[in-house]
Amino acid sequence: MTTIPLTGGRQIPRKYLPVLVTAALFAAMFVAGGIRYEGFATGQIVLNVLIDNAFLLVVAVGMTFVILTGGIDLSVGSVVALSTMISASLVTGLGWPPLPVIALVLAAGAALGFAMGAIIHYFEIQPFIVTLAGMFLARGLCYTIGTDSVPITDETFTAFAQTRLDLVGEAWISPSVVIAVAVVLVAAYVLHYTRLGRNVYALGGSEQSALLMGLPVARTKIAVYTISGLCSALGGVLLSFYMLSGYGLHAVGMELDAIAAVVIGGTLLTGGSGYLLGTVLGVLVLGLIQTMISFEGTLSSWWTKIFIGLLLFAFIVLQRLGAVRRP
Amino acid sequence: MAAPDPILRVSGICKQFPGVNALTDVDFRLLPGEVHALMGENGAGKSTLIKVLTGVHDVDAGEIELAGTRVAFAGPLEAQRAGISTVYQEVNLCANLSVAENIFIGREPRRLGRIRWKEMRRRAAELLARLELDADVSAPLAACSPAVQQMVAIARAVAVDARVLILDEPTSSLDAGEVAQLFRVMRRLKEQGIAILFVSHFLDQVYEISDRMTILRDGRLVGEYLTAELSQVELVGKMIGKELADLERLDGKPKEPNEAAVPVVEARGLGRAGAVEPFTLAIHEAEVVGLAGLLGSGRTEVARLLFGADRADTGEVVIDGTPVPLRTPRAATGHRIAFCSENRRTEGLIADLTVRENIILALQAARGWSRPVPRRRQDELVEKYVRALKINPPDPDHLVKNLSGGNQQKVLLARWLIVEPRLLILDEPTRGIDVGAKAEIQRLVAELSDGGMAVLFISAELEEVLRLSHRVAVLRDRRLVAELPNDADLTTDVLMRTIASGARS
Amino acid sequence: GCGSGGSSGAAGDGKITMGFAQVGAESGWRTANTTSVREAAGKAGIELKFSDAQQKQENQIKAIRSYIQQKVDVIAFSPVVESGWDTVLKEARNAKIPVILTDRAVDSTDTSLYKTFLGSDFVEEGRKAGKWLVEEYGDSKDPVNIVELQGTTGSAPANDRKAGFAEVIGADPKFKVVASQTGDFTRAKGKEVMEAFLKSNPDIDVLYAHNDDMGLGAIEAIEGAGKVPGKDIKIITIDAVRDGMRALADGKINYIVECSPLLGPQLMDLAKKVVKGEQVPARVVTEETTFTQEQAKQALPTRQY
Amino acid sequence: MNAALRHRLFWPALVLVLLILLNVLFTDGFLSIQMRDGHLYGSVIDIFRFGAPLILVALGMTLVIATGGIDLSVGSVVAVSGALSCLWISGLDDQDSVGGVLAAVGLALALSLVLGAWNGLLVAGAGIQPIIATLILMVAGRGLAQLIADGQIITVNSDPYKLIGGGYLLTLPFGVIVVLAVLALTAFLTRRLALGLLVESVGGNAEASRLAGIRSRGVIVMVYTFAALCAGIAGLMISSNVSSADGNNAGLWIELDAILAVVIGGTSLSGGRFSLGGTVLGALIIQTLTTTIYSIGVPPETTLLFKALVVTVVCLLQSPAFRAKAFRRRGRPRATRPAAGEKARVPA
Ligand SMILES: Nc1ncnc2c1ncn2[C@@H]1O[C@H](COP(=O)(O)OP(=O)(O)OP(=O)(O)O)[C@@H](O)[C@H]1O
Ligand SMILES: Nc1ncnc2c1ncn2[C@@H]1O[C@H](COP(=O)(O)OP(=O)(O)OP(=O)(O)O)[C@@H](O)[C@H]1O
Ligand SMILES: [Mg+2]
Ligand SMILES: [Mg+2]
Repeated sequence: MTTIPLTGGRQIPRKYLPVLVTAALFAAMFVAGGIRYEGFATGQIVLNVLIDNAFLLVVAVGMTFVILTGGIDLSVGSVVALSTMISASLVTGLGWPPLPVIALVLAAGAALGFAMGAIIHYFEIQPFIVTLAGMFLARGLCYTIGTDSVPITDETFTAFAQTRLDLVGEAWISPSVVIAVAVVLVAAYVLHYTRLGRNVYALGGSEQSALLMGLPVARTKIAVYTISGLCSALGGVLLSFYMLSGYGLHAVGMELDAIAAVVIGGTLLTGGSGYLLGTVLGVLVLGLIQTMISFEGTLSSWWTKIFIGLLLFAFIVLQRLGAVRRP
Repeated sequence: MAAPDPILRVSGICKQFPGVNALTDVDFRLLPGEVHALMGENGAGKSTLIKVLTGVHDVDAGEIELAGTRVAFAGPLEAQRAGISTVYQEVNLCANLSVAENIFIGREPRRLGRIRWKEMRRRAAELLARLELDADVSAPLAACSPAVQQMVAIARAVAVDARVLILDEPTSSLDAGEVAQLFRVMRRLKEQGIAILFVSHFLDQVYEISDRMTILRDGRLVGEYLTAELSQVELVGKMIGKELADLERLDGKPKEPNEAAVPVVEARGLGRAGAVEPFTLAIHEAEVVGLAGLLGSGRTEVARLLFGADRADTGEVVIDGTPVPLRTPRAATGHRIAFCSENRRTEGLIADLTVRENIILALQAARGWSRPVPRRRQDELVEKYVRALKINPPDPDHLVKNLSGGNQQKVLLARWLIVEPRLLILDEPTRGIDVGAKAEIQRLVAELSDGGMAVLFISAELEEVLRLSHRVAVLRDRRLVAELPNDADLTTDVLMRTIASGARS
Repeated sequence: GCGSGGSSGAAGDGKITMGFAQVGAESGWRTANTTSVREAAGKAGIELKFSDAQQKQENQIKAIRSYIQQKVDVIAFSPVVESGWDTVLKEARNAKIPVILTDRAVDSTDTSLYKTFLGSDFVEEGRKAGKWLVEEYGDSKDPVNIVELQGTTGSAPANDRKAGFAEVIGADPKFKVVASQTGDFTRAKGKEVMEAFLKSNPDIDVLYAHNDDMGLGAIEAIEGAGKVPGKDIKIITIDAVRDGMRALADGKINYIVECSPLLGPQLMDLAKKVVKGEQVPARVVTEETTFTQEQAKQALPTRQY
Repeated sequence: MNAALRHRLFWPALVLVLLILLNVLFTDGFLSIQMRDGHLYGSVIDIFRFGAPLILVALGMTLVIATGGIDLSVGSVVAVSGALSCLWISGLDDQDSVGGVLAAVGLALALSLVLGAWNGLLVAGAGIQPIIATLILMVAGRGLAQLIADGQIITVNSDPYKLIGGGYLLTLPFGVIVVLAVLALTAFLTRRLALGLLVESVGGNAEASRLAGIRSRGVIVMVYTFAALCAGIAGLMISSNVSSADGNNAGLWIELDAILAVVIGGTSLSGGRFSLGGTVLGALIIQTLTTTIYSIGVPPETTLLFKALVVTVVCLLQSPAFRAKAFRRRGRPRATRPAAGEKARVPA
């Protein structure tokens, strides 16, 4: 009853359906783009989407943890910006070596996430508001550090930014992609094979039940916001590789992109249901939409927005239909 | 028998909620190797005592001792670690997780920190097999009936090595076979020296399993008794504070309904793939039709189809001789069909609203948003049913989530009674309701049907079905297999046999 | 073949393809800039691939990367910020696609990454505004109370226009900036902030707004407070869009520093030269001027935007 | 006194008073209200006047949130509505004609209703999660606004139109009168009629509401439509206030402020109970905060820090859990406060 029969007699559990539909639609979009635009249907296009969105992917992984518990984290975009700003000002401004700086940035992101998680849990304040305050705070700290964009000229950073890892043929990826993929794998392992991960799902299913079942609710809740803070900081580090600059206006509105990616991937905002693979697909879909728009190449600024909206709409409606129609 | 030292002892416990004294100066002790029943009417404070014991609520005053040492648990987690395993009244599991996970979450079998899924499923299947439950352990819990969920919760509680096992109304949604199975498990645990605290409104069950009982009334201790030394009549008297005479049970069989009555609602070949096979069933004016069957036999599905809560794939519903499309509950309420769901927490009440708002909800929904029920009329209706059903506390502005389980059930019933339906579908209406209120509800159903209302009555208690129904429809494996008139020949035994054998015919 | 790339790639028919990565459409100024580029491309017979980054640098980088993938002949873009372009510009150079910067420079030390930079100088605009003020109050000895409406916090024009202005007036201590707040480059915010300024600072002599729109909003606030814009409070703005010029001609604004968005024709000329491989100057400054009230009256009828 | 202390709006109200006191310290005559040109003039009036659009948007948002949804598209609807009305007016021969302005207003509001119904249908009809359903319009709507205005800022010069956001009636800012009217209407619909009960019921438990016979889809479509209507009116106000429509910037991020206002006002984002009074109070706090930042001269670099601080303080003060812990820390014995102490909200 809980499975749908597919051809060939194999059974695919119903819970994987949203992710599968997303994957199928992504493939369809890719093919449609290939038919419409010259030079589109190459493997490098997908790799470019990954290269250009590695930081978003990492941030979205953290967001997935939070959303799975039924929470939300609006601070991620600002924490990304703050991370680039701290990295740039320490590396360029004070001449610190890169590794301690990166460690410091990760610690700062995790600490901010920890603080927000603790406030959310112990003072029973809604995550939306606490993380909105966190968003103001992190962005404000950026401006306090400086309002100008700070270039990063450090060799390690530039080397990392400009390294190309060649794959077969012409295809290549950046080291950031490797990091992002590693983060995804680790996160998927944590979610599916550790107690922390299962507690995250339980918390999303029902916080009250989780409490009565004797699960460590406080620890889990604080942990997911810490993880999200950490992922945002890491996303910020990747973004500073990508941009080689720190700037208070980086990543404005990235929280919405991250949330959209998670939700497009089939995760429920009410928590308790969803997969990391869906999030990866969500990020790829958003990236592919953008790629299609730049291949289109003739859209005015406003048609760009309308077109993004329409693609998003078509995608989500098809995904809904795909996920619901099967008996 | 020389009484051993109690494993759990509480003294002088007080617990107040805003406006309610839930517990006042309660003493209680639990001995190892006994089954101890906690008795009392709805709202007497049983669940609150359990929650105080396990650290869900803080105490205002009083002491708790576990094996001689004073304890104050900060939450269920700590209580669990100290060896107190609890099944709370409402099923408190995570519906999004699989059955196996719900049993093991928090103590999954691991190797080097990695959860061993296969091992976990194997153990879960074993455990359920011991409870004689045949469920797919990797299916999400949400796909299981309340009964299966209840069994899973019990399985979770007995899976650990606990010194104390607390079961708050575990049997309210189980059928006879499952209850027997549960009791077998409880007896085995008892032999191992585990202390079991048991709450139930079924007196027969309490007398079957318990050694000793503690009675609460209005949050106060009435006393502690050996089960063998207290008769049922005395027990009920102590619970409600007056003599049982007031509570005369409905006798025997219902009166014959008017033969010529027209069917109010008739299902013709109504069915839904995966839920129930097409069935035909007519319910007449002034008639109570009982639905009997095992767990998961499809009783709830029948009710939901008749109410339009699920869409039927085949067949039609005929009301007063004309086929009508019943695609939504709204359409059904438009034809004055009412449905009291078995799952009050997820499908019935709106926890954050008040008693008053919950009671008038269906009436208001039928009138639409632009025609509010006048305040005066609300007060009249709510007042009337709060009194008739003895909803406690009788404060219409109390939030429903703060009511005891049984009182919540009464609120749900009141919601549908005030719309004066022509067909009232009651799915397990007496679940979790104390003896007094249960008799009250049974009397009410009989009265309503005498007054011309058609009733579809679903209950896991066959006696209750027999006592109220004019006709009993029997379901088995999601098929309607028999329709039996409730004449002198129909007894619970006959019914049981039909349920057991019907499919083969 | 994949390797051929560069100037001869997509343009088999000899037509030049240009990829243009615009910042966004955040203001009327920007829209005029986009229109100018599009029209000029049409006239010059250049095929234009346009993309809108919605004010985000990462989007611009993505767009440029996709232009490289599409093998355009030349890439032009207006950087959202100065820093952080080296990586993607190197990719362009490796693909042998020349790059032209418009409107704003990048801070890269490696000047071989782009062919030329065409655009205005925001710091200079701030200086021009300051100079007018210094001249206007040349003879007076009284302190001059200035309020400043800044652009979006952190944005390049806001930072530079503030810096250039401060540099010039800083020489004379009688000029005092009594309040400075961001108005996000919009009329609504300009009005709201100005109202608050008017309440908390009774004597304001001069308003310096980082763009016309905020100035126009502030004019409404000033009128609402019962004062006469242009007389009781002198107003200096930057941009010279048509609404601003009209207010200037009406005497409500005192001085506007032009910041011209009409870069299209110059850009197309440069693009053709660059694709052909001709030498171009490393820096091309747009022709810009300043307007007093008198000049505005004359210029108004022929204003294009 | 004790009753006031326990009122759920006590703490937000306290914060508002504190903010106003802060202003009084920094600005002379902050509380003074004068008569100028036959209308009221002063900082307090300004707070109401500039806060009017936010209050409106937040009112609509309150109902959406009460159904357990969220509407991210209100900012775009603000922009669309302003752009359409200004486009229409700028095309009139006589921009001062009342009929023409009314037609523009009607047109803009009609389009807002359509956009709201679109959101509602996506949420209720197609079953798409609200945040993502309204994200579509949030992105595309701003494009639509710019498309209507052709990317330009449309300037109009119309006295009747100016009235909506910048004018005065009976000495009061017209916008404030509109807000009062919409507030009264909302209060009537929800508290006098039964809409409020149905909305709270759907937000509290959607499935149970369906089984009680509530047409939850209808209710949901209605609240999204209403939210868009409120946003449309706010859009008219914002564009009228500066006599121009700015498709790109009008109402930018107003959705976040509106949600913040709703939550500060005590409505839970998970749906259910809502409080209109709380929302108005929340919106006023946000607007006063903005005004405070301008008038006490917080440098732009630190405004966000200041905002973060105030938001955190409001939320902490409002949280019963925080107050309980803060009081306890001060060493008050628990036994003297028997009424508090419910640790987890667990139904029986
Ligand atoms: N969280 C709460 N807030 C306020 N009052 C509560 C709360 N929980 C329980 N109560 C009240 O405390 C009293 C005792 O409730 P309790 O749930 O312990 O009853 P019970 O004996 O378990 O009844 P039932 O047999 O119906 O389950 C009731 O009056 C109930 O309304
Ligand atoms: N073996 C099973 N596997 C999966 N789901 C089941 C199984 N048995 C029952 N269910 C689900 O449980 C729900 C309740 O079943 P049903 O309504 O048929 O039970 P019922 O006869 O009303 O019994 P009760 O109300 O006592 O649980 C249905 O939604 C059904 O899909
Ligand atoms: Mg109970
Ligand atoms: Mg059932």
